[in-house]
Amino acid sequence: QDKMLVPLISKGFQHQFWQAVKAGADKAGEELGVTVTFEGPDNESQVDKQMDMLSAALANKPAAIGFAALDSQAAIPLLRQAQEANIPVIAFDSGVDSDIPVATAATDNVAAAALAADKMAELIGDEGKVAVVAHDQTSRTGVDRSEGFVNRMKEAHPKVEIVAIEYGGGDHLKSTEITKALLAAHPDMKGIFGTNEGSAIGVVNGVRELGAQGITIVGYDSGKAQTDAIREGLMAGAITQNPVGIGYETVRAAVAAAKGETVEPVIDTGFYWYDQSNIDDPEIAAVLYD
Amino acid sequence: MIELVQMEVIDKRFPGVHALKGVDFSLRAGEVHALMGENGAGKSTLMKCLSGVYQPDGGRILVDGSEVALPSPRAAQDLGIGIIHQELALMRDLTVAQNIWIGREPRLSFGRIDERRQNADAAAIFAGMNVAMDPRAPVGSLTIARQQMVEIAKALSYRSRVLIMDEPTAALNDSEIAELFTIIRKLRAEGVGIVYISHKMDEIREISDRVTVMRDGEHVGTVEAADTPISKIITMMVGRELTDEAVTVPDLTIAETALEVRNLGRGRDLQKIGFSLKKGEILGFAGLMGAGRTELARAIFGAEPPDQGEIIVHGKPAKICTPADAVRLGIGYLSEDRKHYGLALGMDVRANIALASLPRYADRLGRIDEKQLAVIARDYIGRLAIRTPHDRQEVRLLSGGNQQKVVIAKWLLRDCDILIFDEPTRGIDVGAKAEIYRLLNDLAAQGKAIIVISSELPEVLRLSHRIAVMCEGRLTGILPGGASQEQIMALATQREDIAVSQTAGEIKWT
Amino acid sequence: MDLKQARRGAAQQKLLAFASLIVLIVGFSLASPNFFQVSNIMAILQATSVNGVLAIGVTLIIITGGIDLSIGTLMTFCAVMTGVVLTWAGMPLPVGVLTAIATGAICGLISGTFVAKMKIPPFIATLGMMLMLKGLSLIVTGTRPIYFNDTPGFTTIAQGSLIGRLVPAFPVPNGVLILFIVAGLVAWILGRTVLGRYTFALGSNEEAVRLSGVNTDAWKMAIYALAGGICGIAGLLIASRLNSAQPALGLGYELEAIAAVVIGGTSLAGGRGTVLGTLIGALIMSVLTNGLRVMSVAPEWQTVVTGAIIVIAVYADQLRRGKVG
Amino acid sequence: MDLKQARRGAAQQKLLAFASLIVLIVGFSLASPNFFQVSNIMAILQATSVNGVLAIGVTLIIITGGIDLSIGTLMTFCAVMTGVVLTWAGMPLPVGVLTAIATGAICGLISGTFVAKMKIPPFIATLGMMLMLKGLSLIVTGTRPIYFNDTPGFTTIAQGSLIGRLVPAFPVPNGVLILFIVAGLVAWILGRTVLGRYTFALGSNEEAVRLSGVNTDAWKMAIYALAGGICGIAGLLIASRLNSAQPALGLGYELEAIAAVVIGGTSLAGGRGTVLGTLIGALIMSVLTNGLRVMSVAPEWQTVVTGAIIVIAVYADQLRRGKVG
Ligand SMILES: Nc1ncnc2c1ncn2[C@@H]1O[C@H](COP(=O)(O)OP(=O)(O)OP(=O)(O)O)[C@@H](O)[C@H]1O
Ligand SMILES: Nc1ncnc2c1ncn2[C@@H]1O[C@H](COP(=O)(O)OP(=O)(O)OP(=O)(O)O)[C@@H](O)[C@H]1O
Ligand SMILES: [Mg+2]
Ligand SMILES: [Mg+2]
Repeated sequence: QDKMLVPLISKGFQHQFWQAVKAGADKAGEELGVTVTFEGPDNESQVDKQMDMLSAALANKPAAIGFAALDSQAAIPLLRQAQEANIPVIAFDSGVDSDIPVATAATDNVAAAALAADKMAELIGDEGKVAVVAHDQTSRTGVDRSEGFVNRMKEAHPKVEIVAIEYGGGDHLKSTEITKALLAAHPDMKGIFGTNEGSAIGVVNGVRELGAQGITIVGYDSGKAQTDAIREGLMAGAITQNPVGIGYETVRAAVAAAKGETVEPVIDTGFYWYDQSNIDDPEIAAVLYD
Repeated sequence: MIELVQMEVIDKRFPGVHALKGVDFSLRAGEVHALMGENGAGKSTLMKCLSGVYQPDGGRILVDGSEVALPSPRAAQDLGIGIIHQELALMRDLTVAQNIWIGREPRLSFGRIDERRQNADAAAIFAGMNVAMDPRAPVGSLTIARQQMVEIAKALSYRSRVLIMDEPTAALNDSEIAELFTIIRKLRAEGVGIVYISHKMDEIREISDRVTVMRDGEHVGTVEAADTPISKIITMMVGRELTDEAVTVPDLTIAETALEVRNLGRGRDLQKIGFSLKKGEILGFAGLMGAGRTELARAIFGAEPPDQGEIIVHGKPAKICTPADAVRLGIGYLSEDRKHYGLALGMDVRANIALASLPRYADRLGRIDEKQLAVIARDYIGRLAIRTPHDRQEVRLLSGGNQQKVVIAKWLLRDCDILIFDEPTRGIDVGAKAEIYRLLNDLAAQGKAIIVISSELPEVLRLSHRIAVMCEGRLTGILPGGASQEQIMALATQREDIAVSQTAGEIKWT
Repeated sequence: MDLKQARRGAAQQKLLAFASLIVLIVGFSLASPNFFQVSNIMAILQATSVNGVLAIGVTLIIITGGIDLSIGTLMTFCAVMTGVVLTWAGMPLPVGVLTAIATGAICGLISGTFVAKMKIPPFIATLGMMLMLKGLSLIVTGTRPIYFNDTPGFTTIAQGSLIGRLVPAFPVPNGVLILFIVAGLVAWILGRTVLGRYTFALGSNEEAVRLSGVNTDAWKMAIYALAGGICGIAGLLIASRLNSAQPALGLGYELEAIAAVVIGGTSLAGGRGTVLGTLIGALIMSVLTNGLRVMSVAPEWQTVVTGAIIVIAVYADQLRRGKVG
Repeated sequence: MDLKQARRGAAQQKLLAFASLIVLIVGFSLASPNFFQVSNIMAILQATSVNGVLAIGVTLIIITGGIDLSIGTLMTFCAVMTGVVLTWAGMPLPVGVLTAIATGAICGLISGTFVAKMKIPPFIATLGMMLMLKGLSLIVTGTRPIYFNDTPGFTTIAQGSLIGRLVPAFPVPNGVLILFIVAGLVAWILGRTVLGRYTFALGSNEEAVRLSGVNTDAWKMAIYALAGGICGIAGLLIASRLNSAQPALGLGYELEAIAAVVIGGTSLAGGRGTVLGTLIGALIMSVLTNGLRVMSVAPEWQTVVTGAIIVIAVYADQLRRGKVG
C-alpha cells in the first residue's frame, strides 16, 4: 500500500453530474498514480450521513481528502480532526466556510444562475411569467441556483415575473408532474428554469407530454437527454459547469498538497452557456458529458 | 326480595341480526343460574350486555335494585361483575400471571410491577383450583384447555359478586370440570351469583339452581333445575324432543385398513404410538388434558411432523411433511382451536367452507365457481343449522358454536377418506350435536375412516367403535366400543412407571 | 332480503369512499379555474399511472399480511433491464415488454421465496431486495441512464393515446389505460380466482389455511411474483414516460404506493382490501399534489397540507364506517 | 425444571443474537487493518447513536402493534425547536434540552391521539405527522439551518466525552453514552413497569386488554408520547453532532430505524420485542455501512452487499430459532 489514497466525499454519486466529477478524479488519479475513491449520500439533505462517510474515510489514513460539504459548519469537528492528523483537505463543488481546506475547486453557482436568468430574459423578450423547478430547497447548490436566478431577474429584468419555485428533488418524474401542474396553473407561462439535470429533463418531459408550445426552457448541467433536447430545439439552452475539471483539479491539488507543495487556494473551474449554436464547439463539447 | 341482577326487556341488534328481542333475566345472590339455548340463541350477547362489552339498544339493567349504566367493561368490573368470555380473550405473548392481573398489577414505586407478588398471587389461585400451572409460562405456549384454566383463574381473581361463565368447560376434561365445580360451589356458598352457560346437559343437572332457556333471541322460560327433567329443558331449547341412541358397532373384519401408524414418536410428547384404523370405523381417542391426543393428530396430519415412525395410508407407506401432503392423501384434520387453526375469521361463511376444497370448484383459469359454492354453502348452513343471516356473513360475527359448525362443514365438503376430528362438538348445542353424531355415523357407513378425539367421555362412548386411550404421550390401550368409563379412566391414568399389564381389546405394543 | 340489504350497504360504502376524493376535486375546482380542465385532469391521471400500478401490486402483498418495500427500486430495475434488452441488445419492442414483466416476476419470486421458504419477515426480505436492486440498477447501467431513442414507439406505451384517437375530446394517455386494465385484472383475480381467495385467506389466518391442506408457501410465492410482474409494468410506464431508464430513481416510491393502499382502506394487518380503494387512494394523493401546485401554495406548506388532508380523509372514512364513537 | 431449561435457552438465544454482529466485526477486522481501531470503533458507535435512539423509541410503538413513520422528521422538528429556543431566543442550554424532549412528547401525543382516539391506522396517522412536521421544520426555519454557535457547550452533548475524561483510552462520545442510558431506561420501562406491561399487552391482544377494564386509549397515547420524547433526544443528538438544526434532514431515517428494530427480532405484528435486540440491529447496520466504506467498496456495491447481508443475518436468526425446517 505505497500508493497514495485520496478519497473524495461528494454530495452524491448517482447523478450524472457526480459521475462526471468522478470521471475527472479517476483520470487524475491514474495520471498521478494515486488511488481515488468516490462516495456521497443519496440526497443532499443527508448531512449526517456525509459526516459518517468522512469519518470512515479518515479511518483509512488517507494522504489527502476531497470534500464537497453539504453543510460546512457541521463538518468542522471532523475537518479539524483531519487537520490534526496532517491530512490536507481540498473543497470541491462548493466552498467550505473555514480556513482548513487548502484549496477550493468550485463553480460559482450564483453567477452561473444569473447568467441563466439573463439568457432566459433575452429569449422571452424581457417580460412575462417564468417559473423555477429546483432540485432542492435547502442544499447549497439548490439555494444558490434558484436565488441566483431569481435575484438576477429582480435586479436586471423587472418585467419578468417569477410565478413559482417548486422543488422536485431532482427526480425526473416528480419534476415532470410539477411542470405539468405549473403549466396548468399558468397557461400564459413563458419560460421555465430547471436547476439541475433531473429537474431540467423533467421540465422538458412535462412540456413535451402536454404538447405545450412557446415555452422557453433553460436547463443546468448536461447529460444526453439535455443535449438532445437542445439539439431538437425543445430546450433553449443550458448552463454547464465543468464537472470533469472539478474532479480532476481536486485530485491534482490534493496530491500536490499531500506532497507539501503549495497549491492555488481558489481554482475556478468555470461555467458556460451552451445552446444549439455552440453545442459542438470543441471548448463546450469538452465540458459536456452524457 | 331484591334480585342481585335484574335485566329487563333487553334488546340488541347487529347489522342483519336481531340478537336479543326483549329478554328478561335475573340473578340472585348465592345461586348458579344456568343459561341455555341453541347456538346463536343470544346467550353470549346477553352476557356481554351485562358485562359492559355491548351497549343494549333497549331495556334496562338493575344491580341491587337500582338501574346502572355499563358503558365499559371497567364499569361492570367496578360493580363487581366479572366474566369469562367464550372466545378466550388472552394476551398470548404475556405470561399466565401477567394475563391474570392485567389492569390490576400490584405496584411498587415508580410504576414498577411487583412481579414476585403477582406470580405468588397467581400461584395461590391455581393452588386453590387444584391445578398445577406455572404462572411464568407464556400463554401462547399453552394448549387451549390450559388457556381456559387461565381464564377461569383470571375471573376468580376479581372476587366478583356476579360471575359470568360463558362455556368455561368447553375445553375441559371431567376431572378439571370436577375441580371447577368445587370452586363454583364454594363461591355460591359465599353468596356470589353465578351465570353458567354450557351445552353439556349433565353439568346443568349437577350444578345449577335455576335454568333460563333462550331461543332465537327470546326468553323461553326460567325453571327450577331440581324439579325439571333434562328432556324438558332440551325440548324448551330446540322445540322438539331428542332421542339418545347407543352406539352400534359394525362388523369390520373384512374391511380394509385405511390408516396404520407404527412406532410414531416425537421427543417426549409422543412415544412409540401404534394403531390401525379400518375403513368405516370410528376410533375414539380418550385421555386427560395434555395426554397428547392433539399432538398425535397434528403429527399424523403433518402439521408438526414426527421424528420417527411410519404412517401407512391405504396400505402404502406415506411421507407426510406438510398438511398439504396429508390432504392430498385424503386425510383431513379438524383442529380443536377453531379460532387460531380452523377459521379465517375475517372471511365469510362461504369462503371458509370452501377453503380446503377450492381447486375443485375452479376452472383451469383459476376462476371460482361462486354459484356452485353458494349452493353448497347454503346446503351446509341448512344441514348443520348454522345460524347466520346469509352465507356472506363474516365468520367472526357468528356465535361460537356456529363457527365450529363452519369448520365441520369445511371438512365435510373436502370429502376426505380419513378424517380426524379433534373435539368436534366443542361449544355445539345438544340439537346440533345429535345431528353431527348422525353425520359421523353416516360417513363411517359410507366407508370413511374416522378418528374422534374428545374430552367428553359420553361422546367417546356414544360414537366410538373402538376406544384408544392415551396418557402422557403414550397409547396405553385400545378398548372395544361400549367399554365402561372405569376401564377408560384406568388406562388414562396409567403412568409410565406403572407396569403395563392390563390390556383390553387389541393393543399393539411395539 | 338480508343479503340484499347487506349488499346495498356495501355498495353505498364504496360509493361513499369516493367522498373525500370528490370533496377534494370540487374544492380545488372552486379554488382555481385552471384545475378542472381536460388537460390538467389528464395530467393528474397520467401522474397517477405509475404510482397507481405500483400501489395495485403492493395491495396484493399487503392483503396477505405482508409488505413490499422493494417495489420502487424493482420498478427501476425492470426499466433498466428493458433498456438493456431494447437499446443495448437491439431487440424488438415486445421482447422488451416481456423482459420488464419477467424481471419483475422473477424478483418478486425471489422475495416470495425469502418470505415463504426462508421465513424472513417481509419487511426485511423486501428491504434487502430494495437495496440489492438499487445497487444492481446502478451497476448494470454504470450509473448512466439508458435511452430508448432507438426503439420507435417506446414512448407511446405511456404517452400515446389510443382512446384519444377514437374520441379526440378525451385524450386519455395509454399509461392511464394500462393502469385501469391492470386494476381491472387484479380486481378480477382478487374477487374471482383461487389465487385471489388465497390472498385474502393468507392474510386472514395463514395457519388455518395451511392446516386446510393448502400449500401456503407456493401460493405466497405466486402472489409475490404476480406483484413483481405488476411492478414490471410500472417500470415500463416510467421508462416510457421518461424515454429512458433512470437507474437512480425509485427510492421513496414504495412509501407513496403503500400510502395510497392504506388511504384506500386496505389494512396493513392483512385479510382485507380492494383494488378500487387503492385506486381512489392513489387518485387522492395525486389530486392533492397537483391541486396544491395549481393553487400555487408554497412548497413547504404543500407538505403540511398534504399531511393534514391525508389524516382528515382517513378520519372521515373511519367516521363513516362508524368506527369512532 | 422445564422452566429453567426454557430460561437458559432464552439466554443462549440472546447471546446468539450477537452472532451476526460478531461475525461482521471479525470479518471486517480481517479485511481491513483500519477497521478495528479505537477511533473507528468510536465513529461507528457515534454513527449508531442517532439511529439507535430513534430505533429504541419506535421499538415501543412497534411492540404495541403500531408503526411510526414520523420519527425522522419529528427528530428534525425537535432539533429546529431547540434552535429556536437556544439561538433565536437565546435561552440557556437546559431549556433547549427540555424543549426538544417536550416537543417530541407533544407531537407523539398528537400522533397517539390520532391513533387511539380517532382510530386512524398508525401508518396513516404518522405518515400525516411526518409530512406536517417536515413542512413545519422548513416553515419555522425559513428553510435555512439554525446554528448553535451562540450556545457554548451545545456540541458536547453528543461530541464531548465524559468517559474519555475519566478513561482516556476509551473516548466514548457522550452521544453513545446517552444512547446506552436511553436503552437502559426503556428496557427498564418495558420489563418492569406498568407502562411496559401494557405496551406488550396492547400488541398482543388489544381487545383483551380493553375487556380487562384497562383504559387502552390513554395508555396508547402515553406510549406514543414517550416514543416522541425519545425522538426529541435523538433530535438533540443530531443537532449537537451537526452543531446545527438542518430542516431538510430526517426523511428516510424512519425506515432505517424500523429496519434496526426488525433486524433485532422485534415483530411488526406486535406483542414482542427487546431493546437489546434493537440495539444489536442498529449496530449491525452501522458496522455494515462503516465496514464497507473502510474497505472502499464502490458505493453501488455497498448497497447490494448491505441488502444481501441484512437478509442473510435475519435468515441465520430464523435458522437459529428453528423456524425454518
Ligand atoms: N358483533 C356481531 N355482529 C353481528 N352479529 C352478531 C354479532 N355478535 C353476535 N351476533 C349474532 O347474534 C346472534 C347471537 O349470538 P351469541 O353469540 O349471543 O349466541 P350464543 O347463544 O352465545 O351461541 P353459542 O352457543 O354458539 O355460543 C348470533 O346469530 C350471532 O351470529
Ligand atoms: N399439565 C400440563 N403441564 C404441562 N404441559 C402440559 C400440560 N397439559 C398439557 N401440556 C402440554 O400439552 C401437550 C399435549 O397436549 P395435547 O393438546 O396434545 O393433549 P390432548 O390430549 O389433546 O389434551 P387437550 O385436551 O388439552 O387437547 C404436552 O406435550 C404439553 O406440552
Ligand atoms: Mg356463545
Ligand atoms: Mg387436544
